[in-house]
Amino acid sequence: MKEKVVSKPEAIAHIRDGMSIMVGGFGLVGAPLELIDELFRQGQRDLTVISNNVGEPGKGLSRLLEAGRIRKAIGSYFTSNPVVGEHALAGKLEVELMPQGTFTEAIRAGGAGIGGFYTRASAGTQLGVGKETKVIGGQTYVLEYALTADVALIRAHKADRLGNLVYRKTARNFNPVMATAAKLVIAEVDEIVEVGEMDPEVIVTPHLYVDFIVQRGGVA
Amino acid sequence: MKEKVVSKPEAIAHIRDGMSIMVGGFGLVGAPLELIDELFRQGQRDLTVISNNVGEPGKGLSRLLEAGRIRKAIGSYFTSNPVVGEHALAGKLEVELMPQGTFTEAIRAGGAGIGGFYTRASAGTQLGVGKETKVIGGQTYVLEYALTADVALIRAHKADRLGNLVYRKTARNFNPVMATAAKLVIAEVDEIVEVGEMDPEVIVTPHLYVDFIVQRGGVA
Amino acid sequence: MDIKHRIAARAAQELRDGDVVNLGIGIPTLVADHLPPGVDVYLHTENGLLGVGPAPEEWAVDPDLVNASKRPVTQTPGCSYFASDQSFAMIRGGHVDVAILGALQVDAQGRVANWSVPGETVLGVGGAMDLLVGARRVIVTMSHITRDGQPKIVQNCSLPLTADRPVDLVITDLAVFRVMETGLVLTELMPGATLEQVRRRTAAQFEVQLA
Amino acid sequence: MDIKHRIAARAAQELRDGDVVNLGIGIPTLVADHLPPGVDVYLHTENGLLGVGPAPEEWAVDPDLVNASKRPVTQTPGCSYFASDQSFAMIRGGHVDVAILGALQVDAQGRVANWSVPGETVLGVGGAMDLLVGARRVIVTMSHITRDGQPKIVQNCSLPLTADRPVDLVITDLAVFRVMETGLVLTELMPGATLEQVRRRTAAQFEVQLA
Repeated sequence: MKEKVVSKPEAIAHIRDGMSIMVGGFGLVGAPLELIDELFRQGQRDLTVISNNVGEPGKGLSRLLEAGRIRKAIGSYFTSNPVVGEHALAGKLEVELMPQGTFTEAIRAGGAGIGGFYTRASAGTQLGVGKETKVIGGQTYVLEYALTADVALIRAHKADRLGNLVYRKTARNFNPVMATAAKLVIAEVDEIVEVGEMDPEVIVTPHLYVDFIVQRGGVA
Repeated sequence: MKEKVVSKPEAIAHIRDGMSIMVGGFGLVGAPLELIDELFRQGQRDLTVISNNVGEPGKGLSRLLEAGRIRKAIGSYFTSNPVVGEHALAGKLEVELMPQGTFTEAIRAGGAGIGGFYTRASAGTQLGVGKETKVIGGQTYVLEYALTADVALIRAHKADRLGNLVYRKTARNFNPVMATAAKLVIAEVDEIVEVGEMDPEVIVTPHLYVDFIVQRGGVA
Repeated sequence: MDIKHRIAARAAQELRDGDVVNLGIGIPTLVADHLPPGVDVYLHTENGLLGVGPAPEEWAVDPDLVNASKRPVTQTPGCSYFASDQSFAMIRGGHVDVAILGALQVDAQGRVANWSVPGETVLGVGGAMDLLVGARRVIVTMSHITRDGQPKIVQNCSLPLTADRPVDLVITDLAVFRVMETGLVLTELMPGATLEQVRRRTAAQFEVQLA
Repeated sequence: MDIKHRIAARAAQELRDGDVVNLGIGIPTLVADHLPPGVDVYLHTENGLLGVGPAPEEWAVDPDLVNASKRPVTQTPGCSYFASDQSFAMIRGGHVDVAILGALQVDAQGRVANWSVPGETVLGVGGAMDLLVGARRVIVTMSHITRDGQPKIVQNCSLPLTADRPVDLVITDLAVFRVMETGLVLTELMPGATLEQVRRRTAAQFEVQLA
């Protein structure tokens, strides 16, 4: 059996300058805050961040943004972090805004080998401008393409040593889908159990999606 | 609270001649065999059946096929039931064959408000002939449209009275996705429990997808 | 009852027993307090919960349990948790019966602008576009005019539209409009409001069909 | 060891510790019996299980637990169950490391025909097309010739192709071919087979690069 449980520094050292990174969490809820802190400590820059929000001022991913280390942000709701708007207006940050359903569906497509899909969301609006459309069943749909990343940083509740994951309440959010769509997936978890201790009917993320497991509160 | 637990005859009486019906199950495993029996008993005809297989000779959906009550079958693998091939060759049955991944993804699209999607499966093959294609990232993808139905007959292990469902082992298969893609969803279950008895973290089909619940072995 | 609660109470009358309802930020969150007796609804929040309960006491706050406004909530019996992709599959796929949301502007066709104010540093759309195209029925609750006295119901929105699909019902502190093929139809005046008032504070054409 | 097991054993040598592997019907199902020591693989079956174990004793058969051939199987520790849409998301999305499957024909470019025989009443494609486009690595195991002595490795398939993507490796009772940019490359002879034999029973052009 491959050893997937590693230290935070080991896991995050796989991230290099210029990479694209998916980061789970709805605001700070369900965000892999310890992995983000380690990424802040290690100093990688020129990152493309795919995340629904980009933290909150002074917290989570916003620390990387404030330090000028994020080149581009792809997400759906940066309203809760005015730093994003300020950096975007100042030309220091490229921003790609998507409807939240399109955002999460594009990530699912990336993980599921779907090249693109048609959604009604954004048809006839500013966010749909310049996008290919198609009339299906009398309604206008917008073509959206799959979204993938080099690395996904996700937060789960429990892992077994193979990498099977379960989540807790609304901290689940974007984490399971992001686990499917990146070349390398690192999960920050509250608890690690032995193989066979998790009920196979309730595993949300099967182990084939997970490369590394990091125990929260572990040695930095 | 709306009463969703009904008798088999009541549930199946919602099906009318000419309707399209999704039916869960991988072969007979996870197929709602009691609902199918009741449908056989009630006599509806001219049906379009969306099902991975169409039962096995003399069993499950094949009984309806053999009685000439299925007009069209949409699925991926009729190999295990030669009756399908015979009826198709004799011009008594219209058949639409899809790669299994495309079949299940088209149903997901139908349930998820996705009008269509691009998949690599069937590109450059007989099953892709006449379908719109698109080159994405240097590879040819085939456009497939969403699949929906008037009614879905599914099989689950347990339901609560609201209609939340969990499944058992590989009897899960197409059931959860079909539960999302029909106007009316009827679930045949082994056991019905009270609201609040199911762990909210492990529910596979949330109750908003389920219209009626039928207890297996109940009065016909 | 203050005016926000009166708007919310009117919206609550639109709900039917068993409805799955998604409530937006602001007035919509108050709707849950005004359900008619015998009407059980199931609150859906797009961050991944069907069966949202009221805000907890401070001692009972669970940091992993929030609604789409990131406020602490509770869970109700029969609830379920799911991931964002599944949550938006429900929304886009027409499995949410009613979405109740706020708006910055509504046009004469009943289309809504509620996600962007050009020039402001606020950048976000969230689930607004998905809810507007996907919910079976959409109800807007809002104040009839802006804080500085400008009409919010306008012939054409000056702000960017959220969807090309019109909503079904608009409820303000002054009036209720149903959205028909022909556009806005004033069907009710809120208690104390006059037709004259509504005409003065509305910058869009509308029909009048008061009961 | 009979010839089917010898083919399966050769295929098993291609697997690496930790691989997620999908096994087709026939010879591929035998691969699990021949894993080299120290190599743990996880068997994926497209009907919704990662972590397929061997067939059970008759008394232990669970009717709800089958593989893609609808045969009873068991579950292994660390396994998980999921629905068909999720299973094919894994397959198409490149999360299955190796698919091992049978073929009716393989062409000179390494493309496979394995789903349809025109004129027969057998109608089915199942997961074959998805596995061929989605698995990171595809290995074909098959007899070198048909039962009536016809070559199965042919310049152009007379049967309908399963995918436009070539496979990576073809293992028969006579030989192992790697599929390169240029087409088939014979890299190994199976014990007892000769190059002459392989040439005589193969109807496609191939390079020879025996070690």
